[in-house]
Amino acid sequence: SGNGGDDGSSGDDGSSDDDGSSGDDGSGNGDDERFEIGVTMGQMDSGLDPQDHAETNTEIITGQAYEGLMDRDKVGGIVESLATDWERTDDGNVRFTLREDVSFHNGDALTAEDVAYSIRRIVDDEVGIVSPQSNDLGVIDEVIAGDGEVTVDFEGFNPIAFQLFATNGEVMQQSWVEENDGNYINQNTNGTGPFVVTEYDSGNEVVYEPNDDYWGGDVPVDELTMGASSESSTRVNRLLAEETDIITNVPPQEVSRVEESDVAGISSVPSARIIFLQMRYDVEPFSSQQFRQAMNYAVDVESIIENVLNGFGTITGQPTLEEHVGYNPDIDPYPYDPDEAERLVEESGFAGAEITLETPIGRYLGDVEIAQAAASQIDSLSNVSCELEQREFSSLVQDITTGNIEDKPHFNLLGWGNAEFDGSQTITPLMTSNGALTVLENEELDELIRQAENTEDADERVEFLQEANQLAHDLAPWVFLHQQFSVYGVSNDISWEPRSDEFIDPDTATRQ
Amino acid sequence: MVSARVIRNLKKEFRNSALAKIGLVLVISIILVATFAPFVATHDPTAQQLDQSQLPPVGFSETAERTSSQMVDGEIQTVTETVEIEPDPDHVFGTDSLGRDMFSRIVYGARTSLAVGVLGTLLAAAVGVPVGLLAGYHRGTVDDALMRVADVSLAFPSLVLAVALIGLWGRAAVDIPDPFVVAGLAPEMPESFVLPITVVIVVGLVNWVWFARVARGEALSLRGQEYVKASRALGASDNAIILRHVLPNAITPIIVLGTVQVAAIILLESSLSFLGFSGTTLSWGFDIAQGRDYVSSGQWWISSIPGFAIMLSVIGINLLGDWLRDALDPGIEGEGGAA
Amino acid sequence: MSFGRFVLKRSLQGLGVVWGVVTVVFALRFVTPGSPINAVAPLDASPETRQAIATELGLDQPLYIQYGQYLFKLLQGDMGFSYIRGQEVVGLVFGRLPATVELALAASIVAIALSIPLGVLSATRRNEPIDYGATLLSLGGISTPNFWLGIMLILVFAVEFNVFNTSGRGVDVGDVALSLVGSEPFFGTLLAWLAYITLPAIALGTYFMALITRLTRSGMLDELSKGYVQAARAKGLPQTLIRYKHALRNTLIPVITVLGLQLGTLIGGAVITEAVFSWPGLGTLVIESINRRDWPVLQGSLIVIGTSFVLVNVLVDTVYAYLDPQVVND
Amino acid sequence: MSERLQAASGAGRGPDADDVLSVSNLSTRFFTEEGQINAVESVSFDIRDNEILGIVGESGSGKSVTSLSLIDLVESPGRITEGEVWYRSPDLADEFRSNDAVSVDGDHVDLRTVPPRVRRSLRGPSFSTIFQDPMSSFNPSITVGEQIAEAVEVQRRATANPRSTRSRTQGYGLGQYLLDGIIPGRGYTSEESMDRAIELLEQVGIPDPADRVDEYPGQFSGGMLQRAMIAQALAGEPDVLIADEPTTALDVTIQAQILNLLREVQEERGMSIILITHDLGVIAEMCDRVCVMYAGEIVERGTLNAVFDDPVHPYTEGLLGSIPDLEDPKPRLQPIAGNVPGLLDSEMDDRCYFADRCPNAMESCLEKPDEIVVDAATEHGAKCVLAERPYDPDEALPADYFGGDSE
Amino acid sequence: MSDTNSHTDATVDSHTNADPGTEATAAGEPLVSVEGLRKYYANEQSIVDRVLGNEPESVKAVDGVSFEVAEGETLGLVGESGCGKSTTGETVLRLREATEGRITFDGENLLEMSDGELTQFRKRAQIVFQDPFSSLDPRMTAGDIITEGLKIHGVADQAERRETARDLLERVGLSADQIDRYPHEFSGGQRQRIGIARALALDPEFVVLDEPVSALDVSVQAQILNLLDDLQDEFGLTYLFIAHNLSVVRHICDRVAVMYLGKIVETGPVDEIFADPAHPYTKALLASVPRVSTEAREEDFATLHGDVPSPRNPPTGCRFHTRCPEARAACRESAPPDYAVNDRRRAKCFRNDADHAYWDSEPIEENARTAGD
Ligand SMILES: Nc1ncnc2c1ncn2[C@@H]1O[C@H](COP(=O)(O)OP(=O)(O)OP(=O)(O)O)[C@@H](O)[C@H]1O
Ligand SMILES: Nc1ncnc2c1ncn2[C@@H]1O[C@H](COP(=O)(O)OP(=O)(O)OP(=O)(O)O)[C@@H](O)[C@H]1O
Ligand SMILES: [Mg+2]
Ligand SMILES: [Mg+2]
Repeated sequence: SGNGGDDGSSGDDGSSDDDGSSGDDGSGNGDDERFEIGVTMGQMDSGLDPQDHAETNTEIITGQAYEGLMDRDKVGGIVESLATDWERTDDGNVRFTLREDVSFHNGDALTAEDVAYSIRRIVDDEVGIVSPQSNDLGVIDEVIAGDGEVTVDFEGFNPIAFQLFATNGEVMQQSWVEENDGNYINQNTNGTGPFVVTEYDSGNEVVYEPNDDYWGGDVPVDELTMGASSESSTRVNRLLAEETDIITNVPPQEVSRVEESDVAGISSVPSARIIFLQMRYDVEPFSSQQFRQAMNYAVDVESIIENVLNGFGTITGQPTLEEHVGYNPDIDPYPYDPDEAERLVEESGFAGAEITLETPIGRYLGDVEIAQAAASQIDSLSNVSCELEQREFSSLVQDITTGNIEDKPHFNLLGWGNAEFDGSQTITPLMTSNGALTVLENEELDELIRQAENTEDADERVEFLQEANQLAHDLAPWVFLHQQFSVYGVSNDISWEPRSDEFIDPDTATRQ
Repeated sequence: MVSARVIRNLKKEFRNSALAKIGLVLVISIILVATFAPFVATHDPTAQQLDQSQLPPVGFSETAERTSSQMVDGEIQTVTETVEIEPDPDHVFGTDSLGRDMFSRIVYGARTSLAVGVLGTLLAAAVGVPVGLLAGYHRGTVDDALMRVADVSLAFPSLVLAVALIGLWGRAAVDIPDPFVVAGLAPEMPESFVLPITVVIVVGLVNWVWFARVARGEALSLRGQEYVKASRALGASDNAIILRHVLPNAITPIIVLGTVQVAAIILLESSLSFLGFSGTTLSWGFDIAQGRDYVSSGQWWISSIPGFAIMLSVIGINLLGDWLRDALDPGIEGEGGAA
Repeated sequence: MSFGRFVLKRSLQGLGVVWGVVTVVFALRFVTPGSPINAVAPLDASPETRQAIATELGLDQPLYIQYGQYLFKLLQGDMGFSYIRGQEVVGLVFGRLPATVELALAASIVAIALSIPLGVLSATRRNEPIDYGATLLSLGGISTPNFWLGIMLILVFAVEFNVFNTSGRGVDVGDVALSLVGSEPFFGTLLAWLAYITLPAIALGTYFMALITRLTRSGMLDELSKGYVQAARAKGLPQTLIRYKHALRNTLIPVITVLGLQLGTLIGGAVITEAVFSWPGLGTLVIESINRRDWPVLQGSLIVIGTSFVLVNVLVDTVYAYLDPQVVND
Repeated sequence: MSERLQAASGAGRGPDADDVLSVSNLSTRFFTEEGQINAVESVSFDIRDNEILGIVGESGSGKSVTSLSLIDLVESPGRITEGEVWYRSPDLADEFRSNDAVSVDGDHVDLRTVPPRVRRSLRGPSFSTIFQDPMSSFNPSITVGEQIAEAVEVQRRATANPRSTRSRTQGYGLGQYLLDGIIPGRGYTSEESMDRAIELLEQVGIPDPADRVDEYPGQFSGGMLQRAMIAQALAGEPDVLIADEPTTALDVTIQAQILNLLREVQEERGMSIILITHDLGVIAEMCDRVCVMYAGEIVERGTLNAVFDDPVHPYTEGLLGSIPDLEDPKPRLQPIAGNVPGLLDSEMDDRCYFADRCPNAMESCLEKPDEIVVDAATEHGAKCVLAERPYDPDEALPADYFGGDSE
Repeated sequence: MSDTNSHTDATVDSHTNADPGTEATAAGEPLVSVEGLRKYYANEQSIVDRVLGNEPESVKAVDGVSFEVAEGETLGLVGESGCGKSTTGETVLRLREATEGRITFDGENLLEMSDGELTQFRKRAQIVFQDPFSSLDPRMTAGDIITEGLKIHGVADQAERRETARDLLERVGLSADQIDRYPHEFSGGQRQRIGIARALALDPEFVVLDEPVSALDVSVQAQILNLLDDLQDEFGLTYLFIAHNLSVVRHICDRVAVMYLGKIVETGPVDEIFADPAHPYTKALLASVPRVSTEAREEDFATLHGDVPSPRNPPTGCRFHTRCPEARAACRESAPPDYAVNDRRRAKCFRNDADHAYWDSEPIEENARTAGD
């Protein structure tokens, strides 16, 4: 890139041409400036190993350099990536045909062995690391590397195998992984993706340059910088001061400031994240279905969306989002009806209950404020009093994810991102008896899900899921709140459309 | 313990120093406001009125751009409208993002700040003063050990240590029933006051060493005083001497340090709650953190007003401390206090 | 005692304190509620990982052996491994240290450069307008929470007037120094650096400026009332020399001691300032580590912070002893 | 000779030619919050060539303030409210003769009327001072040699520069100081002044002066510091040396050394010394003439023999009677009853201030006595009615007249 | 309590006895007897010092002091600042722990007393300090200060104690109305009186007076000296009077001990010592005092040369040899023993031994000249 001043300006040996704006760009298509993109998120990654993490931010940062077999488009549709073709074999396994001529950043060609190794590294604790993503690809018996293809043998039938692979399963190079230790792998990349990491300042900033040999063709960006700022106002300020180009989670009250500014605008998209209040079915007063329903009537979700989120959200009434497989269009959200709520509380026999809502701080858009609003609305029922406890997300999540339901909070706010776009990926972990995060044990619901998982007929599966959603609505293990919108601030210098799965793909940005 | 001379000096300093007057007025107001918060506050500080959110303080009307969005055919459409927001005289300091009354939050925030400041200081003093006095009076190994502990303790910045300890121990808070509300005098106010007890404990633990150092230094110099020797010659035991002679004569710098510490701890508490390491939401630091996201969008009052509240109360306490120091330690300005 | 001996003694004492710091930090792991493994392993670690970590760290060993191992590794420059970030703690902590040092230095230099003349002026022009001004200013300075000041500075200077950067650390002093010899334009780099560092340095430095002003003022008043000042006047020494050579010098000695002790406050202040300005220093690392329960990193950071404190104080004492030999025999 | 006494005691009279310094009616007050303190009240005396004048009195009688007033070092809240300080300096007299604002009398100039900066420029080269506590009079963080060299430098620069420029900034401003700080090898003091400092230390009997110049005051013993202080005072080659209790902080053996040194120095250089002390023994050993101060006033004066052998004022008598005599141990001392009064203006009646402690107080003591000449030949004067007439028991004030609180 | 006011010289006999405790004379048995008392102040040694092998520096404040005080007499202890007078005084009362030596009080070994015995001893021996400012607790009233001892020992009830305090105030020349005043409301001399009243409250037999008048003005000093004299008569007190002012010592003491650098160099009756000092140091000390009389004028002080050496590192041999105008080479080599000058006086100087090798050794030249030259 940086071979400045070798044309035209002959005969000056002093290298001091400080006027760097003369056409010296090597890329040669008439552009006179480098195209640099800065992205500012809420938090940085926790290491660059794409298989050794489980949060969105790391996924975004590593996802610039690593790719999986399949990918998604802006609205969640499945598209090809390292695999050009995929099919179900007769025995229910899936087979991927690999793209040819893909090479890693170090120049080595991608092999089927690499892919197989990567999958094993994720799902098999014996291979490489113990990956926190081991459940994300389903239960896999065996991975077979063929000639230009890879076959994955699931235990039983996996109806959402392709959804899983479209979201998860970054591919790494076996030899590179084996030659380097964790410390190195977490600070360097060697993927196949559009960007190559050039500078890694842990927790602060990652700088990329385009991968010149990218199979997807020329990457239009000359330099990509990913940084983070946990304060939304800081992100907005950075955007408006033109220090960065894309920022995540613009808070509602800042939207107009961004919109009104000359330098940036708002780009938002309904995300795959649903926000709700979990109620544990096994403790009083939440053991009563009436009481749980009462809570749903007590919270004025519409008002919260309008006032706290400035409308950046849609009300929900079931665990599955509208865009996702299994959504039941017949379910209406609970209306706001405090009288009905009081009546149901009375009926439940838990009048006078005192409950505490636990909420994470700053994890979801407006989480504390939403929780405060919800708690105070519940509190204003004449026969329930509700307090709020704010907790650091990591410690709250530690409680939520403990294996034992007895150790979980009674009543807490949580958000769930379903990157697979499939209803089962929400209901299974969050509402079925064996779900890692469940607050409910209901045989009927378990059975519906089990049936959905076992049917090989996609339509039938949707029906089971819709039924499950109806049941979930009625059982009301949650106070159904809303679907979150991803609100991005985007500099006017670029044109970029956000994705609904919260992944950021600056390689699709263009200069404006 | 408070001799006539001390009182005279206090009065004299007070008469001559406008700053001392300001300080006293500020501190007394804060104490009154904090104590009688349920009567001073106009609203329940935690009660939300979402449709009344972000009202500016009285005297400031706001022209704000409000953008809202709607889903139209799966597309998000944003609408920006310019709204004129008039302050509501019912909310003198305006309301925050959830429509809670800022004035009442400031009033209750004073309670938290003061409670943490005073309790934390008392705790720190309760630990530090005896240790310091004993070490300074007896010297030797006890003293050596104390000084080493103090060295180590000083090596950790108090904010960092506090953050780490609270991070470790969690953010426990205790609910203390508000006697006024319980007695039915202010029924619409919160029934209990949330005291972030971990913060109090941590802040006390983090700051005890300052008291220990000062108490030790005083004890060290007082133990050589002839009246201490005289007392020993009369047959007084060491503990009696510490109680009767050393402590009373060391009390002045300890009190002065105490006021400084209250101020420092109020600042520390606000830093902690700003960073989210507190157990209560009724805190100025917390409000600043909450309002921070609104500063640049025009709702400056949500975080400015609590900031001023901190500043004023800390200024008040510092002025009080200066006054006490000047009055109780007349050596500083070179004018002898002796008659 | 000779100067060399004094330095040796003071260094050994410092080493003792560092040892204390390490011990306290080690103990932190055991006062954490829950198993010490929680302090090391990531939240979602599988039982196998936990076991592996436990064995690796020797958590199944008696405490004193663990402690010994910890010390031993530390001596070899090994502060452990962050399972949450998948990195060596040493790299992480020392990667962040320069940013904090840069910020703290910038803040103290500005604070000292402004406050000492102000304090002297205020003391020598006692009860004149400049004294009242300085007194009020310093009173405000020590009473303003620095995070709030930071927010207000960003609002005014970065958002409204857009003269400084809102946050981050785009350019560091190293870049500025390099630009002197390299191809980057020096002034451009310098300006860019200033655009980043000015606001955080002011936010962090204000408290110190105020504090030193107060200390200098009262110290000067104190010194100016002493016998040697009267004696210096009586021997006809020029005012300037009396103030600066005699009184200020003696004022600075306690001021520097206090500053050494207040270094902790400076670092504490840096933590929160970094949080406000997204400054990628140790402070943000500490907060991140606590929020993510990344104890190995937290421990490493605390050790580095504690050690720097001790180091600076040993240095201060050494400089003193050099300037004023009486200290050596004290 | 009797005019002398008159001149010194009377107001507004000009000084004599051999007076190096002549003070008349000097009053210094402190305006404190408790009220006005009359620390020095209408004090007049003169100091001649080549003599040692002693000022003696109990603690708080105003000795130090008197000496500070001479060199214009009284600080706020104190102020010289009245009086003249005539200093003999033909140079100054010439310079200001034509200036209406400045009183000039022959070779003498009234320092109270010259501009402050001129007064300031006299410190060091004209008047030097030795303070009571050598430990606190040296800056603990600067070497002894450097501090003496500074005094040498003041003198050097004073002789090198014309008075007009020197007095403006004393030849040294902040800019200069900063410049000297930045440029290495520069400073206020020079090599030569340091050499001179070594010489001076040698003269006052400090062993190994070349090594000791680089030591800090803390490394000197009290006696050596007092010597160093004398060396510093001599650096300016002053006309008048004011020694304010130069030996009070020292042990007798060291005190004897210092007193010897002062005496030698005085003889060698022919300067005039004002020796302030509360030790009558020191006065007796050292002084030619003596002034006894009580409550801000000079209550008795005269040649040493006159005052010590024939004291008139009961206060002087009392002082002498309070001292246990080494040669002749008396079974019982004859002390003065009561305590030294505070000098608060509001508490001082217009009477002889000593009346409340005086064993011979009479009704006429309720009026303020003027100074009365006892014996003109010995310049002996006293502010006491007993100088004129003997004590009359009939006129005695009743014992509890002053409230009886005085034991 | 004895009412003998025997300012007698007869007491000194016992001094020459090897064991003064057992063989007391009838005229005045030694109430206090001190033998070979040493008090070293060791520098605090931290671990680091020990690691570095830094030598513990000790100040030999009192280095082998023996004397005794007979009942009813006043023994003066004089010497220059820092020579160890206060240390001696305080160690004798066990306010500081002796490093070595033997102190007997009324026949009992003070250093071996149990806590209970010590408490009893405290009632019988008291101390008055030099500094009238620091010796009174500024936060207590005169009454509280005076009755503190009574309270500690549980003597009498509150009202009686107050009565005692009023009584004592009157005795020391203050007014009983001043009982509720704070120290700062008194002048220096008045404070010193309160300090004396405090010491007398427990009705002691022995009082250490540590420079009780040196901070006072001459006129007040004389008042206090008179008071002390009166009180001794009235209460039959025994005094150890510490001073550096020789004229005061001469005035009030019966016998005097002259200290130099932690050692007593000469003891004897006051008149004899002042008339004819047997130790060169005593002589020099006397010569240094400026006389008030006008006759002595003009003759130069016969002053000593140099400063008092540091007690951290005292000179070998006779400690005075570095300043002694009479010093000879022999003084450097060995420390002179306690020579009996006559049956009442002793002095640590070879000049009292006519046969000593001293007389044949070389004088130390530089000491001969007086200082100030
Ligand atoms: N700065 C001051 N402010 C108020 N009063 C003062 C000040 N300096 C001195 N005085 C008063 O002036 C009077 C005379 O004091 P001065 O120091 O001259 O006494 P002195 O004779 O030198 O006593 P000493 O022997 O104690 O040195 C005292 O009553 C003292 O209280
Ligand atoms: N607590 C202590 N620690 C160390 N050294 C001490 C201590 N107290 C006294 N000294 C030293 O012991 C020596 C004798 O001190 P002491 O107070 O007994 O002398 P002094 O004769 O009473 O002197 P002064 O006349 O000044 O009161 C001095 O050198 C002193 O510095
Ligand atoms: Mg004086
Ligand atoms: Mg003493």
